[in-house]
Amino acid sequence: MIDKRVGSPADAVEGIEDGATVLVGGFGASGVPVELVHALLDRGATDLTVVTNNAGSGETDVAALLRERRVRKIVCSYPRSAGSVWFEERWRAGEVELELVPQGTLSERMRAAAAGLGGFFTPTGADTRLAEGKEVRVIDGRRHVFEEPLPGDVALVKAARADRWGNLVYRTAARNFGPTMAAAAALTVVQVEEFVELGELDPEAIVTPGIFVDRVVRVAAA
Amino acid sequence: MIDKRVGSPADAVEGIEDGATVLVGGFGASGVPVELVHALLDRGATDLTVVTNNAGSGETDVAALLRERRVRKIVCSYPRSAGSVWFEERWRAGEVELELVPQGTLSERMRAAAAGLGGFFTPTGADTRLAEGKEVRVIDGRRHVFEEPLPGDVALVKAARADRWGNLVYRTAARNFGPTMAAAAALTVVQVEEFVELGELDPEAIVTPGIFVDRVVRVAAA
Amino acid sequence: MRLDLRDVARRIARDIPDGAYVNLGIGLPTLVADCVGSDKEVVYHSENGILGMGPAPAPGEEDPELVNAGKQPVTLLPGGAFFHHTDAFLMMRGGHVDLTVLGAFQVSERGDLANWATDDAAHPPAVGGAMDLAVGAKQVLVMTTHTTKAGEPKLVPRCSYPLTAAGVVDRVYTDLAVLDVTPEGFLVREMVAGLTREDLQGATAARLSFADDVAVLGGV
Amino acid sequence: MRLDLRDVARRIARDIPDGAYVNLGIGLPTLVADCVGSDKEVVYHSENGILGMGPAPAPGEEDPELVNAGKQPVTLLPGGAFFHHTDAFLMMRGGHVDLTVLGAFQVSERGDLANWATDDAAHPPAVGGAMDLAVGAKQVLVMTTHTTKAGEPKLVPRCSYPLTAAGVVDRVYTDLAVLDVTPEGFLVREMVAGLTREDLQGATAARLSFADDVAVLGGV
Repeated sequence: MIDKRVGSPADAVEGIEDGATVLVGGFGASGVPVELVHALLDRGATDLTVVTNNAGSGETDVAALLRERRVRKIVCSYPRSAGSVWFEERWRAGEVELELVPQGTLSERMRAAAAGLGGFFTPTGADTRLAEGKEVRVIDGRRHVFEEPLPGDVALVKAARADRWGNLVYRTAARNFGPTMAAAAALTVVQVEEFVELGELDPEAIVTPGIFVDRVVRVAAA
Repeated sequence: MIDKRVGSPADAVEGIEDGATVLVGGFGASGVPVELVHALLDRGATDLTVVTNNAGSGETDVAALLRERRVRKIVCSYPRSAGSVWFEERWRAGEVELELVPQGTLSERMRAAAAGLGGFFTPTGADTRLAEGKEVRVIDGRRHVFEEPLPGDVALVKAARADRWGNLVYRTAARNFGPTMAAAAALTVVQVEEFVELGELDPEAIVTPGIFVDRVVRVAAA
Repeated sequence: MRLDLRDVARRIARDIPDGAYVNLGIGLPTLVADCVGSDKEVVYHSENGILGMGPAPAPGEEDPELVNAGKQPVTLLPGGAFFHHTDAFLMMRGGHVDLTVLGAFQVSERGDLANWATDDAAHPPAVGGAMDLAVGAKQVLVMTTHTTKAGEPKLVPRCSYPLTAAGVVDRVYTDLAVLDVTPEGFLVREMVAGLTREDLQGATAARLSFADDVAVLGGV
Repeated sequence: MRLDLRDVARRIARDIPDGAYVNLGIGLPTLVADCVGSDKEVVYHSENGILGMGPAPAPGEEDPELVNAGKQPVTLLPGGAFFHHTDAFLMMRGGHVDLTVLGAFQVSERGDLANWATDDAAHPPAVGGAMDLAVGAKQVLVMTTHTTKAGEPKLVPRCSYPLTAAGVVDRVYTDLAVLDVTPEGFLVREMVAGLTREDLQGATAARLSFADDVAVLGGV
């Protein structure tokens, strides 16, 4: 019998090792798996590579990981925001490495990993400094940059509802990176607001099928 | 005001020219836009390149296009089935060119076109005759084949319901190639069983957003 | 003499066709949405997975998850849809968004756009979806002041700031003029009343050409 | 002495773990689903966009759109989901499907699989999803008769038929034996009672090794 539900965020992040590459969902404050990131913090995992669109804000989630010096490297598109104090502090001190990736390329690279591709050519970034050192190929008269897949050891994702197979639906724009990250990691851990019975989710409307999900944990909505 | 609804299959295929590359949805008999293909046949368009998973069966849809000698080339993964009589006849006579593509590569190539990519590397097909003449690159110790995007001039798709913006939902496994083809063509034409009012489709459950759709026509369910 | 930026937004709104799928960049360009007349049905796209984005919600009605690219609360119109980030960017990168309006630090006469980095070493670089949009949208419109606050021209022969994308800008709307990017460089289509061609050229580092029928760019 | 193919299916079913995501190839392999015990919850995947595929519907209950890869009517179990073709193949190609069972014309001692083309010039070639599955599934199991109807060995040093994929097969289940593909070639794990090692080698073109504890492969 399949039952991917676990009892607590601590159980959900069990086994995540130092040095892991962790995909963290969210766009600004929308769709961030805050409780899972805090469980990872409590677990003590360090030397992490964190792939996430922003770099945290204030004192919570990714910002807390940075504050506590758990992050070796951040791969993201937009680390600078109101409140990205801890990222800026660690970055200025040279304590965290930054790989800046155009947002669509970031998402597409994770999808390439999910899809088993060896990489792709995209015109995004061509002739810019973000393509420095990358292979360039002219395709149909347009300059393209070669981009590599970006897999995670772990994905931390926030969804709205899950069943015991790990099927997921999301809520409004909190969906953002969730479905792609869930598919791109070896271990996918999801926090949801509600568990539902198997068969309750409309099979036409399941956004992330359970095949991509390893553990789900319920966290009361804020 | 946006209203993508048209009155008849003939109106829906208006403007499709000889020589067009036409993506035709469906997997076996599931999800085939039969009435749109027949409208294309009635329109008289010829010298077509047809991209579709199978190559028609019996006397309807793609088989009818083949019978009437409207197809110059078929790009597909599985042209041989019970009833693929017209394809086999035209193929044996050398009257239709066949580009055989692994099914996942077929779908991924259309998605690459939809996503504006210049191509991708995949291990599927490496060391097989379907990779003959293609660029091979060893990535992470594994041989990969370079595959090009596969865009359509037109996509013919079958869905279940649409609103006037062209938002679509599908029915069970009839979804198959529809969402990818809808996104991969310059002109996307969809037949549905039912029109609904704007706002009636659940925004969390829309499968193909209207941005990918140009025309929708209602065809009574068989 | 210079237009108010809201007037620039109004001018841009006039060029947005009924039925267009539009992505407005963060900052200034978001002013455009308020200026599109109710006679047009325009579908707004947001990079975080929204089509059919509506205006800001009434106070107290905000959904903290339902935000736009600038992380401001928004709403969803009937007909709108949610989808995941990779699909949102497929729309942007694959030529499905008809039109984008972006801010700029500099635009070159070849249509190069610089709008993401100024090499301010005190702050980390951040690019977001700027490169994806600039490369992928069918039409790239730029909304900007004609010069910087310090009076430096923003329309230049060649960008000195890091590029967002090369050769992508179709049209520039400033507080002084509307200019098309053509194979021969900037072509002035409209300019504000009371400004001479020499004045405009004086505020522009790139060489300007002028259409035969330069129109008056005015507040609306 | 040779096992019935249904017994081969039963033997394969024993190796499918509870909770596995499984794609069964067209033809013979579909027999396996009927043999998986109700003590296990196995999620079946179909290339046309189904997870949680259930058995054939009762007569008269067929939905012509709801078919499996072989185009036979199927059902959906509670917990099942529909998705589009590209996502279905992302699952297959991206290593998300735990296990596939495929038929074969030939398997080589290096794990090469030939199961899509026999160079029969009278019929057009057809590949379907065979290459995607063979390359992408985490575990590739082959279900086949040990020899062709004409008695020709199907386990060979090197495939003479066109390859589906190179070096992908993990284990082969035939009506005579269960063999692992190892860096040293085929290693016999189980064989039917009443067959000598020499008999089995005689029916096999590739050189066989034998495990220390070769078990009896029997009807279940």
